[in-house]
Amino acid sequence: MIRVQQEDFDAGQEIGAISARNFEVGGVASFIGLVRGANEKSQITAMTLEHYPGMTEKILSGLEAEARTRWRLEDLLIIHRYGRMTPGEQIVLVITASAHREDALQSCQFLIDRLKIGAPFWKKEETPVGSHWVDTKAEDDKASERWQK
Amino acid sequence: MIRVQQEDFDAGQEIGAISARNFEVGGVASFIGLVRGANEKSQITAMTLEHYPGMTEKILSGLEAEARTRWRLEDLLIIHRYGRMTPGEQIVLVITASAHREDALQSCQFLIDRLKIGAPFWKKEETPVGSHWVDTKAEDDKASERWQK
Amino acid sequence: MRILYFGWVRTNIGLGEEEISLPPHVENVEDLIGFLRDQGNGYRAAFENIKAVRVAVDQEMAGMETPLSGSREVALFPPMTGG
Amino acid sequence: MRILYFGWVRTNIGLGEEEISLPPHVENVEDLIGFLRDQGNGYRAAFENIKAVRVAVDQEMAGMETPLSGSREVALFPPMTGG
Repeated sequence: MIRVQQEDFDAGQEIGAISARNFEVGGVASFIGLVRGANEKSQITAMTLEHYPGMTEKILSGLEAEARTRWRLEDLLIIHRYGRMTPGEQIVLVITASAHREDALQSCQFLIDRLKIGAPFWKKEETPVGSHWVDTKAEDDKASERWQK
Repeated sequence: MIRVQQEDFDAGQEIGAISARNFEVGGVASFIGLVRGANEKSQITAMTLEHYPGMTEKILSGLEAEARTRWRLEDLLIIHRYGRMTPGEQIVLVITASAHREDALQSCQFLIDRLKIGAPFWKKEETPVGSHWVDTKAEDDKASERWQK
Repeated sequence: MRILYFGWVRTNIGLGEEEISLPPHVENVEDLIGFLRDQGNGYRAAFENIKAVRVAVDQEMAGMETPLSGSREVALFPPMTGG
Repeated sequence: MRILYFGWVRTNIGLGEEEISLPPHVENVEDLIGFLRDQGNGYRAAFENIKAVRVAVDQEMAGMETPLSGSREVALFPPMTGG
């Protein structure tokens, strides 16, 4: 399941719900991405995530379908927020559940790697000296490329 | 931090606490291992985890130290239960938090892979036709070996 | 045709969306960007470095050669930074 | 010396822990297993296939050659299945 929303989410509750639901599940992997209070260069006072309504849902659904094809998954949840957030706030949640831990762990990493450069979100950081759009990182391109079949 | 205990844990609360605590954290990875209701061969009615008190804590602390050396981590929690559990119950929780998602994801996988064959726990499964000690899986050996430096 | 802008493409141009009647010579994405670039300073700045611009045609990722005939919506934006 | 058993080593032998005064010829882990194997049927079953048995001396993983002098605690068990 995928959800694109402005509101915050309760990661613990979502993870708990998935692991409680199904006796076939042997492992639940999850990843939460958060707004940091600083990057390598400066302090961050806030971050705004812009997205492309419609295409975002399409891309996330496509990622869900690809993960379910490549790994044996019992459950999968992606929640991605948009809007303005301050440090410590949650941006994204990925949960994967499988009978086998390797499938859960691999698919979780796949989804977050792909989200980083393949889902139509754009981050703008606010710092004490002004705001700027975040650049793609070369390491994010590489992380996504390793999942190329 | 490590905890070895008989009681269940609230995975959601632990994950939430770690992601809320520290503005340096950009990513929180977690893995929950659960008792499945069946394996490839038969139905499972319960599982008992025996462990080696004292050595267990030593090994888990050693794994924590190794993970903190190999990756840049802001926080790390391992909870491993022992005793008798029924399908759907949680066995183990690993949480890693880092400024960088790759460090969180890699160290989480490292810890769970190593725990599988390197921490002094032994699983006994109860099935409708009797109980038996669980064998190590060849795939678990391989998963742990890939972390050899 | 509906044209959408995101990220610094949007902030350069100063709007997120507009409806444009394309002249007949605009057949593909590259033609469209060439056409837009002549619409003012903001547009020129947004499309100064075409290599840094990504395109989706009807919400599917597209290239410079992608034809526009029959399409309803084109989005122009920087590389994505989700997650 | 305190000897601990876990997993099917424990269920074969029928106890989890015992205090044993080792005879002088028992110098390392291999000697100890040889000695224990003669203590009855359960012990013989537990140590029938030594390759399947893992050993910790004073809570550190050890091998067949590991000397026992000065050690307080030896644990014998099957390969671990945690996680």
